[in-house]
Amino acid sequence: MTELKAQEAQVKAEPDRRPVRRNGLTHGRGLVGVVLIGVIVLLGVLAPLLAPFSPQEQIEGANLLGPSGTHPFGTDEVNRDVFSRVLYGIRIDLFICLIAVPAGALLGGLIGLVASQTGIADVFAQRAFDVVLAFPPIILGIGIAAITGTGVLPVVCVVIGAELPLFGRLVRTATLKVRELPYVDAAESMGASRAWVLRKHIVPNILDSVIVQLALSASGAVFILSAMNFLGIGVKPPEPSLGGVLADAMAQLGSNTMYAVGPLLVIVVLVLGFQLIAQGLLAARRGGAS
Amino acid sequence: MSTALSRRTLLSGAAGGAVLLGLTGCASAVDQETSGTPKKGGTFAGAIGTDLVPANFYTNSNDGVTTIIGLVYESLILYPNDSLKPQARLAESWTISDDGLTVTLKLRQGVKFHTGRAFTSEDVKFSLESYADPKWNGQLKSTAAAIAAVDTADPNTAVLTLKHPLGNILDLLEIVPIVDKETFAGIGDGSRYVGTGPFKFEKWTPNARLQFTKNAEYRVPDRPYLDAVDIAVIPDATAQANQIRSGQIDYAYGISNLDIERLEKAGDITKIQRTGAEIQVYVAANLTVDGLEDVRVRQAIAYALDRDRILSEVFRGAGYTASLPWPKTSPAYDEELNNFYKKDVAKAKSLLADYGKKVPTLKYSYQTPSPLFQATAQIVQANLKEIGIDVELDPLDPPTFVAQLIGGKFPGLWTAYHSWAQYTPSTLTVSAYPFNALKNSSHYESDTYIKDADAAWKQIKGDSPEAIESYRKLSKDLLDGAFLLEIAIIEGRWAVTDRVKGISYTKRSELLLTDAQLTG
Amino acid sequence: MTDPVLTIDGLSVRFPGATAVEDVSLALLPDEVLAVVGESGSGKSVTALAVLGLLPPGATATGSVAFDGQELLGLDEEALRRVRGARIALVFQEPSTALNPVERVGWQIGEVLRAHGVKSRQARAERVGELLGQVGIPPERARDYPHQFSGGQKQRIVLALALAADPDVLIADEPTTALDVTVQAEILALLRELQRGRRLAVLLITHNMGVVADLADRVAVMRDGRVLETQDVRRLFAAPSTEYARELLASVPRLGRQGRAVRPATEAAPVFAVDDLVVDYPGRKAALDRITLAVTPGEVLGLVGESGSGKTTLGRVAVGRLGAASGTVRLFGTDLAGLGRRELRALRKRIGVVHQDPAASLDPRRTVLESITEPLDVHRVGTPATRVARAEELLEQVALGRSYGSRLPRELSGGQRQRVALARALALEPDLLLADEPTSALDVSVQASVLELFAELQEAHGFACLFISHDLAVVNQVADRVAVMRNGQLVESGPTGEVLTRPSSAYTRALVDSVPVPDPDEQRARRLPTVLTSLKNTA
Amino acid sequence: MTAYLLRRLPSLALVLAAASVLIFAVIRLVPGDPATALAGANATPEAVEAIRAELGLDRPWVTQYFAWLGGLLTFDPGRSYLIGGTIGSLITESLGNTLLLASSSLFLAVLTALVLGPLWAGTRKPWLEHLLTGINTLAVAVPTFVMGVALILLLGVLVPVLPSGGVPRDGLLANPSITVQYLLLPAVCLALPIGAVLTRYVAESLRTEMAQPYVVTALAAGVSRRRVLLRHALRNVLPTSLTVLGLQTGALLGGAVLVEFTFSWPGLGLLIERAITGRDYPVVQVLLILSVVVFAVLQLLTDVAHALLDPRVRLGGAR
Repeated sequence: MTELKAQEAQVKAEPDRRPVRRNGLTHGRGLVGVVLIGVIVLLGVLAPLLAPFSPQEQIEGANLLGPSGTHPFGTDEVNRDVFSRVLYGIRIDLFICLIAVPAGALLGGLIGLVASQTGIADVFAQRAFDVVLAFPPIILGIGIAAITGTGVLPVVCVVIGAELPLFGRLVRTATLKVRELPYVDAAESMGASRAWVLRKHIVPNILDSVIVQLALSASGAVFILSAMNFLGIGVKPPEPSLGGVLADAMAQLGSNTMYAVGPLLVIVVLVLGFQLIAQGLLAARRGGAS
Repeated sequence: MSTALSRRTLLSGAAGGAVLLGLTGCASAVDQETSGTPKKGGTFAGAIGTDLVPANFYTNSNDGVTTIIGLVYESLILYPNDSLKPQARLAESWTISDDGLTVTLKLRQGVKFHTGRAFTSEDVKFSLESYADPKWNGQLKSTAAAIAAVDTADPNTAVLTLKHPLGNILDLLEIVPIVDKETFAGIGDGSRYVGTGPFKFEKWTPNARLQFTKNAEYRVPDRPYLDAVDIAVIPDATAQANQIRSGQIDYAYGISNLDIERLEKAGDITKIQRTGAEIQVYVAANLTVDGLEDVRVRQAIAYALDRDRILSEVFRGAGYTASLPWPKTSPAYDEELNNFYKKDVAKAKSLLADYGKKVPTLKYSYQTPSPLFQATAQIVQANLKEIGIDVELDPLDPPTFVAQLIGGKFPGLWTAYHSWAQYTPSTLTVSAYPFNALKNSSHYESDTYIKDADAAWKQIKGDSPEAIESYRKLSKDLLDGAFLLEIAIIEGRWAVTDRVKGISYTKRSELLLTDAQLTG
Repeated sequence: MTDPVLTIDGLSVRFPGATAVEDVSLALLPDEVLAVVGESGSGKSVTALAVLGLLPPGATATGSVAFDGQELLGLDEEALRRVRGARIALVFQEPSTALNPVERVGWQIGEVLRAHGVKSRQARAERVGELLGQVGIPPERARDYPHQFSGGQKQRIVLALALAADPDVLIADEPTTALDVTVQAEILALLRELQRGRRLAVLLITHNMGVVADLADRVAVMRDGRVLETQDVRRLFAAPSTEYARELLASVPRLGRQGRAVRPATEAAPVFAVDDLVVDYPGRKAALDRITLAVTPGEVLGLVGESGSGKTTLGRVAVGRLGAASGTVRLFGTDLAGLGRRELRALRKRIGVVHQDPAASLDPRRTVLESITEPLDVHRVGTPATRVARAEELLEQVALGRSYGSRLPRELSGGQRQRVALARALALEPDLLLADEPTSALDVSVQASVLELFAELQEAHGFACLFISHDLAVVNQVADRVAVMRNGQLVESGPTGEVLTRPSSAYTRALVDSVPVPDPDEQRARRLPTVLTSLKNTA
Repeated sequence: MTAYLLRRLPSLALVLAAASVLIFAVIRLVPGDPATALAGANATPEAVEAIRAELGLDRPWVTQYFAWLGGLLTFDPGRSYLIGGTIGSLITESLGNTLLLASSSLFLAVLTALVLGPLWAGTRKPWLEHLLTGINTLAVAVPTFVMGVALILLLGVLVPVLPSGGVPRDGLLANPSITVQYLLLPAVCLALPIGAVLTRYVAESLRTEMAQPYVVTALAAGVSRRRVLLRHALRNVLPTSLTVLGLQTGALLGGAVLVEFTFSWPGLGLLIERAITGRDYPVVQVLLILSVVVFAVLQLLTDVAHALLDPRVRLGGAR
């Protein structure tokens, strides 16, 4: 039994059960992403404490002021403090992400799982995804907003609509891939039922890809929802949203530059942060696999 | 190619276009008018914010249409900007019979359409009939429909027989452009516009530009001075501002008042404030909505509005606050009545106290995308909060907004512009949908209002003392009913560069370039 | 004695956090074949890459590598490039990936010529034709793509590519490992011919002692990054000087040797039987063609054949994963045709399965204990506590110990994983074990211990076994009876000793003859042309 | 290959048919119809009814659908309600602008990917790798419209060297050097995310390829690293990169709407936005079906191109 001794040294003593999520987020890019998102989330959560004004308070005489000590980003066209509006805008954006992305993931994932199990459902789901994917999300957004009117609802719908096929396809292909693996074959050969294989092998093993996609989707969702708010088909005024504040700022570029720069920076940091988290997780998963 | 872009091409291109910046603005401070001889020739380059919608030809509702009508067409008579005293245009003279049922128009002779065909009384008949067709949705179509017949026996005289006296018949003659029957179909699809005006329609490129050339056969000798007019469609206000600043365009219809202020201060442009072509911004209420059925609530709202702030911050002072629709140029204008509602929170609150109940949260609709309505709505929302009324904003896209306006289906309050108060006052109450006494968007029903509106409409002479008295009654009705609360009367602004002289406009904001010249 | 062409002196290669090669010294003489043998992780391939300066980024090499007196370590990229191919060439293990899949093979060989100064397209084309001819590929096939060639042909092309610029030294890294035995025999013959003809010095890296016996003049034994001994090939096989080399040689299963005691054939009803079985894959010719075969209780049936012979397909039929197009399949006496899912599951309870790849056949997220209890969980045998107890008992039986229960598969070595897989397969006390190439991914010494364990367990539990393998020697060691398959057909079957020593069919004979014997003298005596003639007979 | 195409066609037709029904139905769910949109804020109900009759909107949906479908199949999609003119000429006009924008973006993106991809994969300088990674991440992540606003702010307002929107007055063809200036910002904006995704894909695939045995074989035979990277490996990466590009071209349509909106570029994106808000059914329908067709055809084309570039698919898996 020479080999037992020989290999013993290479084997780690402590089992490390959640390496991907942990390793992905504690180093390098993933860590930067977590910090960026953390800061923004904190700004959003603490907005009531941090914001010097109410986001809807119209301050008398403060029409389109430039940046100053009292108004770090200046004031807007109806005399509100842009800084406070940006802080509160983070909340609504994150809130939509928090609702829509998991919803899209769950729905898409379920459809993907069902599709991977039966041939007819698969063909149907694939074509349906094709059709949905053929419409750019922004056009979808304009269309849905025309039906439902502006508001949070169409934004949530569009984000879900955009994410759903992504998760559906991801889960489907990942499931089909995992199903071909010998350990699933082994389980089936020993008489395990479909449900057993799905629950015990497939779902746990595709979870990592789903989590990476969650981070990517969050980034994409911030894009879509701020674009819709930017186009004026999202959150209704006077509720502040990042895209909405940016859109309002577009008309005032000449008067107050910071008005646009504030929301712009936050959006960039958000999408970038989620993107970095996704990259970190992905790198960790690849590292873990090799 | 894009990447191989050399520094030189970039710079030369810049000199040709974008980076001229303030150069033209600085160089053209010479006052051309003193030099005597007008400068001829040149292409007038301008920009408008909304493109032509051919089906809206008679509705006066967008920049494309008003530009075409102003340049290509002429009406029978013309009001000066500051009054309702008709001037000759295609009609040399006109008489209204004492019973008010016959209007005789002597037409100008020797006028030719751009096709070369002579203008006759047949064209008057055709133009008025077209205007009355409901599918064209002309604002005064009820007035036009009240014309029983047009006698065209003499090609140089048109005799209109009316079903009943029409106090605003001259408004109609001022508004209706005289169109060419033979090419009329071209108007519907935007392919051909033939009129008798100073410029010929050349070409429309949807979403991009309108092009016109000089009509060398124009009835006024030596006019127009310009060789051609080229109007670009630039929906983005900032882009328009940048283009006029860099001298790429000389005229901009769609820059925000704020940008106009800024550019004017920098010496890049001058503004043309269209007094006489006023529009009104208002808040109106749907009386079938819970809470708004009570006049005290509506009056409370009227007292809560901070009209001064909206005028100065949103519209940058382009106009004056108002309680009634009539502009200062209107015979119905009455300063005292116009100042009836002033911001008075205490009074508003006491009215609400009289009402006794809590006003439920009101929906407040406005049309998107419009930064001005959005800002107005948000200020109004803050104003109403002050007196304890909660309001939820309800931005709607244009078709939905219009559908609700026409159907009277707004779920609460709404804000929009209206127009037509710069004409004979009765024109407003019989035509503008929000005001229509018989059936309006507010579902306001009042026998007195119906009676007074009808009486005003049927005045034979629109500016007689009796007429003025009838307008006063109408004004009282409006203030008492408080279903439509005026905020301000807005005089729209155009931005032009200093090298442009002689631009004018009609009461419908149609662009007139008959006397315009490009100096410098 | 002549001077060595290639001298490796005190070479060490370090990766971040690990040392792959430590203080290796080797000298390759002109016109000789020096074999470097060792198991996986011994550092033999890394040594080869280090010689050509092709180590992956992050690895550092120290010591000295001299070619013809010129130091290669630390040479700049361009100078190294001129050495590569022109002086020292490399042939790789996997012919299917060693060629660029989207380029014509002629172009790929041409690229080497171009890199070494053959400018004219015409000249290159001519030379490519010549080279292909030398390795036995028709020159006109230069315009074909790699996927249009068989595995053996690809390896020939790789050889032509490596030798295009006329090198003095050829480093052959496991040149025949991925090939079927009969093809391996041809490539070995070709290698020998080329080596002789060109007077090449060959550094042959392999784990296969038979190949060593066939080709090598001298042998260096490596382990854990070090060279343990360097010997003349005959001396090594006769009298290895280190314990490790002795163990290694002892682990190699041999054909002629008697495997196990032949059990008397029982008359009991077979646990698994197919009769006139035909299986189709859509769009292809029959995967299995009229097979009749049976496994009796307690018997180990070895199923041998080259790739594409249909042996794995038959394995899938056995567990009810594939249906028959015609013929019958009986499992424990029950006809599988028309069985419902539930009945099938009940039958599967009596089968254990061990897969080829121990790395992939265990769910990476489940602990060893969870993996072993899975069959018990699936069939709801006992309580959770008794299942754990049973799993721990099994762990003891496969010589791992209960402490391994909490580990994850990636914390185990290949051999350990295969033991876990074996434990899992035995959890339900199956009557039939299906073992599909259970040791082919393992090193020889590990393979030996796993086979030993398998024999012990089979003895103890008495299960019948369908043992699928391409390795005749392994089958010889474990099986009572052997069935030989080729192209979906059963060539012959019978008692192991009989079939593998006195085959009745020409194909089986060719197979047996192609297996290189790990004994230099015997191998050199029996190798070609015997093999070639027997092959021709089967064609 | 022909058989492959034939196999794909039925599912393509199915997707298009489903999409056409979906588009037609959904558009009619939208409150407010073209008549109200046309009538404007001062209209009366009678006028709206008159317009509705004029446009044929009072006919049953099924009749309208088949009339539309018939028009589509005979390449006569009808006239725009709102804008006037035939849809054909309207789309041609906008299509030209969008095509110019899209093709310049695509060109920029592909060029970037082909230059930076190999550089990124091939570099052994850590600082360069980090720099490229950083830029790439930023370019992938930042939404087009945010980038647009930033570019306008920077180059149009703060340091005004480029026009911040619109098209040159004399059309796009009159003066190329001016057109380029107008085109530059929107094209860069649209190209950035696509170029970034493509660059990353090319770089990562190249890195994977560079670890393949055939690369080691070529290197060991003395072919230079540079040539292996730029010729052998790149050639392997191309087929799948093309598929990625195909998918990105689909995303280009969506990006174009935002970019055209941000830069007032009068292309299909602005047209569809205007048509939807104006309930211009004929235009919306045709544009949506067009985008589905373009997307589907692009998928098909990339698959075909993929097959053509990969001899394993092209010649079949003979072995």
